[in-house]
Amino acid sequence: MAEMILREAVAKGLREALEDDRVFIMGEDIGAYGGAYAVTRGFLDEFGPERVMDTPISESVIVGAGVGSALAGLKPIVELMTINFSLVAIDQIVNHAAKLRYMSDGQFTVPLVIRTVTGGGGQLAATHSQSFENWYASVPGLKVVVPATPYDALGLFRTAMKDGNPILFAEHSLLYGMRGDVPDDWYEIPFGKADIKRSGDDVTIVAYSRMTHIALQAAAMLEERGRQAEVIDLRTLRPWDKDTVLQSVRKTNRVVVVEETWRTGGFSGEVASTIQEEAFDDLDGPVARVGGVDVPAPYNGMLEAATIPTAERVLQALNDSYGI
Amino acid sequence: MAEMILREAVAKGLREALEDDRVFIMGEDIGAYGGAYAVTRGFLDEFGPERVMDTPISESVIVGAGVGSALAGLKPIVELMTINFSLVAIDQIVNHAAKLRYMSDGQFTVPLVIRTVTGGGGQLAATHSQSFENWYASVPGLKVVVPATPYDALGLFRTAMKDGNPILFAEHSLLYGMRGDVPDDWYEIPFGKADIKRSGDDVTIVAYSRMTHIALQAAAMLEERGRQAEVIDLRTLRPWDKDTVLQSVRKTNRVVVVEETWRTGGFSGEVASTIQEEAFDDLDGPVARVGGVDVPAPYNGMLEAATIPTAERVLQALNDSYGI
Amino acid sequence: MESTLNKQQLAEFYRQMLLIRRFEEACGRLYMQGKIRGFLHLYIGEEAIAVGTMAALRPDDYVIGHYRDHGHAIAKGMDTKIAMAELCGKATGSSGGKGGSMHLFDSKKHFMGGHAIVAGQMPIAAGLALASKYRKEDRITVCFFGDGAVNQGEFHETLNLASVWKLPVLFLLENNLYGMGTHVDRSRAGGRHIYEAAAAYDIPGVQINGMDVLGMNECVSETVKSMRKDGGPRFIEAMCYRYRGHSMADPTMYRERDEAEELGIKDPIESLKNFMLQFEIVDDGELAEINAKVEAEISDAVQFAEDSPTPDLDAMYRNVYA
Amino acid sequence: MESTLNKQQLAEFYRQMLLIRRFEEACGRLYMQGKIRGFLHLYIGEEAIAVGTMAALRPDDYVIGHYRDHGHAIAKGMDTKIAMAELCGKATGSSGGKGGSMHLFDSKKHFMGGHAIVAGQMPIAAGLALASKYRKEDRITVCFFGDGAVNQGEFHETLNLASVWKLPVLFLLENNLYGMGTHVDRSRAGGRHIYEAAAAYDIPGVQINGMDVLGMNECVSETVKSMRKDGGPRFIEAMCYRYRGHSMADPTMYRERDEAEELGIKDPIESLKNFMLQFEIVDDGELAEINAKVEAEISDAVQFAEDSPTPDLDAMYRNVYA
Ligand SMILES: Cc1ncc(C[n+]2csc(CCOP(=O)(O)OP(=O)(O)O)c2C)c(N)n1
Ligand SMILES: Cc1ncc(C[n+]2csc(CCOP(=O)(O)OP(=O)(O)O)c2C)c(N)n1
Ligand SMILES: [Mg+2]
Ligand SMILES: [Mg+2]
Repeated sequence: MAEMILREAVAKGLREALEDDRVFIMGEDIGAYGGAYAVTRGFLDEFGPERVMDTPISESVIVGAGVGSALAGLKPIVELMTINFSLVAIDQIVNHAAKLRYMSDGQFTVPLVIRTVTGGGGQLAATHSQSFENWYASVPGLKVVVPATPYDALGLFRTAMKDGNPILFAEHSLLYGMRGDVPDDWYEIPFGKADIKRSGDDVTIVAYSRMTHIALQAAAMLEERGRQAEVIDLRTLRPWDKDTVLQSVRKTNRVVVVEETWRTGGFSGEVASTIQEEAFDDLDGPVARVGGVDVPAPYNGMLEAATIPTAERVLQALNDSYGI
Repeated sequence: MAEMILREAVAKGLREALEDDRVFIMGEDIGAYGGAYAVTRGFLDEFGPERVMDTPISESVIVGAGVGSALAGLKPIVELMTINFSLVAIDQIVNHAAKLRYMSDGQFTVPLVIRTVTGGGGQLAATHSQSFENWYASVPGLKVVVPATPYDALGLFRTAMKDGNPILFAEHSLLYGMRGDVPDDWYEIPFGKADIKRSGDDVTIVAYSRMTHIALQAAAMLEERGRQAEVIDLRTLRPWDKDTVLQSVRKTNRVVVVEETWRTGGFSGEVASTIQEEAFDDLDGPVARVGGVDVPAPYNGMLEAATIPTAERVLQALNDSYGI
Repeated sequence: MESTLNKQQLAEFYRQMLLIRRFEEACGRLYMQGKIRGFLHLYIGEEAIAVGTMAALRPDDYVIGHYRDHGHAIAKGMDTKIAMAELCGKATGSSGGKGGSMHLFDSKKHFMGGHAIVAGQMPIAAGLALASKYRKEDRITVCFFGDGAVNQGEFHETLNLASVWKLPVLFLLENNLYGMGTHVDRSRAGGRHIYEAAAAYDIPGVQINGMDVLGMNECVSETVKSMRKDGGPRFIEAMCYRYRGHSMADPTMYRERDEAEELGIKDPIESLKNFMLQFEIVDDGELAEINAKVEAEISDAVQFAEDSPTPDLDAMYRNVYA
Repeated sequence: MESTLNKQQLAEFYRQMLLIRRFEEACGRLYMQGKIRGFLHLYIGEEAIAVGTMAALRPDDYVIGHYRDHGHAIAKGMDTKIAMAELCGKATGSSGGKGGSMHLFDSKKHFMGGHAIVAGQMPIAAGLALASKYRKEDRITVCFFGDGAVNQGEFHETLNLASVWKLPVLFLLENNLYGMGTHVDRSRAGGRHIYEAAAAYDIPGVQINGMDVLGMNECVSETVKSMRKDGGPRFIEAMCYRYRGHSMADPTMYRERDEAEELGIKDPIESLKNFMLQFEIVDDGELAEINAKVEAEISDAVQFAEDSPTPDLDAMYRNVYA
C-alpha cells in the first residue's frame, strides 16, 4: 500500500498503460512542458517522442487522430487540456468517436481514452471553469468516468484502458493534490459500480468527482447533529449505478444529489428523476438536488465560491426536502 | 387570420425582422439554394446579397461573425443548417455568445438569433438526427426556443428578435409542413410562458417541439378511454415555465414529460426533478418520463421510428407510474 | 496520353466506372420508389476519381471519405449487393441497415467509411496515417473530401498536423465546384485552385483533371510511390463535375442548365470508351460484354437488396458499445 | 529608421511601453502576494506591438485579442486603475471583478476584449469587421492572436471568410515563438514564417520585427491606410519574444536560459530609449520625468485596486442576460 496524490495515481496508470506497445499519448504540452497540470512530467524523457506526442493547439484533429489510430488498432490516450476546450473537439467526440461502431454495425470499434481536466474553483473565470461531463454522459456510445480519489482514479483508469470504447475520463483540477492510499497489488474498478464512501442509515448523499468530498463534509456535519449519512460516489456517469443508489434510498428514505455543473440541466436531474421513478414510495419527501448556481463562473474568488456547492448548501437542501 | 405552414410562419418572421436595417441573415445555402429546408426561398432576390449572405461551410466563423456583428450593434440572424452541425460551432455559442455580457459585466451584449433545425425521423442516420436543445438549455446566458406550431413559431420569433440575448431557435424538420392559423394582427409570445395546448383534469403531459403533437395524440387516445389529459407545450426551454407545469400537476396529480432527445441526460430530467421537488405531495405516483431510446439513430426507418417517442409509449409510461 | 497500363486494366477501369454509374442510377430509381430514403448523394460524373485512385493503391491502404461514398466504396472493392442492401436499410447491408447511404464501411477492404459531417473524416484520416507511421508500415491513407470541406477548420488542422508529423495521408480533393448550391468561387478565398493552399502547409500539391481516369491513375500511382518512400503527405485536387443535384432533394436551381457544356465537361466513361475504341484497345463486342456484366451485377444487387430481410428490432440496441 | 513621427510621439510610445512594462511587473508582484489569482499571462517583451499598433488606429477602430491582453487594453486607452482593479477582482474593475486578467473589456475605447479560448476571438473579429462593412464605415478591426492560435480551425475559417467577403480585419499575429511550452517549429507546418500562409487566402501579409515600436507603427499605419481604401483584410506577423513564462504558473523548463540572447533579442523599451538618447530626441531629464509619471500611475493603480471594495454577492447574478 502506497500513499500518493491523485496526480501520481493517474501518472501511474499512464505508465502502466504505456507498457503496451499499442498505447501512446498525445496532447497539448504534455511532453516538453510536462502537462498543464503536470500529470505527464518526465514522460517525454521516459518514453520518447514517439509515445508521448506534443500536438499543436488543434483539439479537433487531436481527438480525430485518436479516433483514426484507434480504428487502425492502436490504443491512443488523448489529453484535452481542460474540458472547456473539448468544445472545439466535441463534434469528433460525439459525431465520430461515439458513433462509428454503431454506424458500421460493429465492423469498427474506437478504443480511445480521452483524459481531460474538469471543474471550477481556480478563479479561472467563465470559459475555464466548466464541467460538461453531464453532456457527454447523455451520449450513447461514450462512457464517462469521474474519479474522486487516487484509488478510484487508478482503478478506473485501468478499466478504461481495457474497455474498448471511447471514454471521457475527467479529472478534477482541484483534486490533483488529494492524497489517498493505493494498493501495490493490481486491482481494477468496474464501470457502472458506485462506491459507498461512507455508510449511514439516515440520509443518502449522491455525488461524483470533487463533490464527493463536499458530500463527505456534509456527512461529517450531519454526524455532529446525530444523523448518519450514506455517501455514494457514482464514479462513472455513463453507465451510472442506479442499483446502489436505489438500495441506499430504500434504506434511508431521504436523498440529495450533488454536482458541480449548473443545476439546470445537470446530471442530477437524471439521477433525481430516476430515484423518484423507481423508489417513489420509499421517499419521505422530494429528492433534493444541489448544483452549481446558474451563472457563468465569475473570476472573483468570493463570487466564484458562492457558485459552487458547499456542505452547507447540501444540508440546507436536505432540510428543505425532509425538514432535517 | 391566415392558415400557413410552419415554414411560412418562420419566413414571415424573417421578412418582418428584415424590415429593420440592422438585421441581416447569414448561413450555408440560405441564398442561391434557398435554404436546405427552403425557409429562405426567394429571400436572396427579395433582400439582396448584403442582407442574405451565403457563407462557406464554416459554422464556427458563421456564429462568431454573428457574435461580432452583434457586439457592434447589428442584429444578425444566423442559420445553422441543422443542430447536429452546431457541434462544430458550439464553442462560439457557449464560450463566447453566452458569456460576453457576463464577462464584460454588461459592457457588451450579444443580440444574436441562431436559427437551426432539430430532431430525427427523416432516416438521416446517427449524425444527422439529433436534438441538442437540452444541452443549450443548461447554459446560463443563452435562451432556447422550441416551437411546435406555426402560431408559436412566429410569435416566439418576434420575441427573439427583440430579446437582446443570444438565442438558439430550434425548428423541428418534421414540423415545417405543419399547418396552423396565424393571426393577421401583430402578436408576440413571451419566453418562459408555456402553452396549454389542451386542458384536462386527469393527467398532465409536458412536451415541446414535435413531441407536443405526440402528446396531443396520446391525449386523444386517453380521451377514448375516458380520461382528460392536459397537454403543456413548454415552447421555451430556457427559461422554462415551471409555474404552469406545477399548477397543472397540482390539479391532475399525474404527469409525464415527453421529449425526443436521448432519455438519459435529457431535459425531461430537469422538468421531472423540479416537479417532484415542488409538488411532491400532489403526486399520485412518480413523474413519468418518455424520451428517445439511448442509441445513436439508426438509418432503417422501422428501427428509427422505434427510437422516437410515440403516443403508445406515453400511455405506457402513464400506466407504469399511475396504473392508468 | 502516355501510360504503363495494359488493355485489361483499361477495360477494368471502364467496367468499374460503369458499375458505379449504373449503381448510382439504380439508387436514384430506388429513391424515387421510396426504397432508399434519407439523404442520397450520387457520384455520377466523378467515377474516374475513385476508380483511378483505388487502382493505384494496395489493398491494405486505408481509404476514408465523405457521405458521397458509393463510388469510393465500390472502387475499393465493396460488394455492390451489400452496399445496395445497406442503402435499402436491410439486415444484409454492410451496417445491417443502420448506417445507410452516407455511412458505408467495409473493414475487410480497409474502407473506413463514409462520414457525413463535412470534413469530419479528415482528422480521422490523420489518425489512420499516424497508426501506420507508428507501426513503421508503408501503408498510406487516402482521404477524400469535397471543395466545400476545404473551408472547415478541420481541413486546416489536419493538413497542418499531417505536415508537422509527416503523416502518409493523400488528401484527395474532389473539386466538383459546388458545396451544395454554393459555387467554390463564392466560398473559397482564391477561388477554384485550391491545391495551391497545400503549399502553405509545405505539402506538395497538384491539380488534375478528375474526369480522366488514366490521368488520375497515373498521378495517384506516382504520388503513392513517392509517399511510400518518404512517408509524408500529398495533396491532389481532382477537378470534376457533379452531374446531379447535391442530393436527390436538390432541384439545382442555382446553376445554369448548360454550365457543364460551357465548362467543356467530358464524361469520364464516354472518354475512356472512345479512347479504347479509337485505338482499338477493345471492340464493340467486348464493350457489350462488359455492359452486360455490369447490368447483371446491378440488377442482382437490387434484387438482393429488395429480397433481403429488414433488421429485427433488437438490432437497434446492438453495437452501441464493444 | 525613417519616419514621419515627431518627438512627442516617440516620447509617448516610450511612456506607453514603460507603462505596460511596469503594469505587468506590478501584476507579477500582486500575483505572488495572492492578490491576483487564476491565470496571469504577462505581456513583457511584447509592448512595442500593442503600442505601435494602437497609435496607428483611430479611436473608433475595433481591437480584439486573446488572454494576454493587458498591453492591448492599456495601449487602446483603458485606464490602468480600472484594469488593475479588474485583475484584483474588485467591484471597480472593468467587469466588476467577474472577468479577471484574461477578460478585460472597454466598450468606450472599442476594446472588444480579452478572450481566453485560443483563436476564439478570431471569428468575432470577422463579425466586427462585417458590421463595419455592412454599415459602409471605414473602421477597421485589429485582431491580435498568437502563433499557437494559428493551428486552430477558427484561424482558417476566419481568414477565408475575411478574404471571400473582403472584410476589414487586420490580422495581427504576435509570434513569440511559443504556444505555452511548444515551439512554433514543432507545431506549425513551415515553421516560423507564418505570414506566408496568408497568401493561401489571398491576403497580403508581411513579417516584421515586433520589438521595434517605430517599425511596428509605420507598418501598421501604412497597412491601415490601404485598408481604409479597399476595405480588405491584411496580415502582419510581428516577431517577438515572451520574456516570462506562458503564465505565472510556468517555470519555462522547456527553453534554454540564453535563448533570448542567441536569438539576438533587443528589448523594445531599451531600444527606443537608446535611439532617442542617441539622436538627442529626449534627454535624461525628460526620461526621468516620464519614468516618474509612469511609476506614479502604476502605484496609483495598485493603490486604487487594493483600496477598492470587493463586489457584493449579488453581482454574481447580474448581467447574465440583457
Ligand atoms: C459541418 C457540416 N456542415 C454542413 C453540412 C451539410 N452539408 C452536407 S454536404 C454539404 C456540402 C459539401 O460540399 P463538398 O464538400 O463540396 O462535397 P460534395 O457534396 O460536393 O461532394 C453540406 C453543406 C454537414 N453535413 N456538415
Ligand atoms: C482551444 C484552447 N486550447 C487550449 C487552450 C490552453 N492554452 C491557453 S494559451 C495557450 C497557448 C497559446 O499560445 P499562443 O497562441 O502562441 O499565444 P501566446 O500565449 O504565446 O501569446 C494554450 C494552449 C485554450 N485556452 N484554448
Ligand atoms: Mg463539392
Ligand atoms: Mg505564442
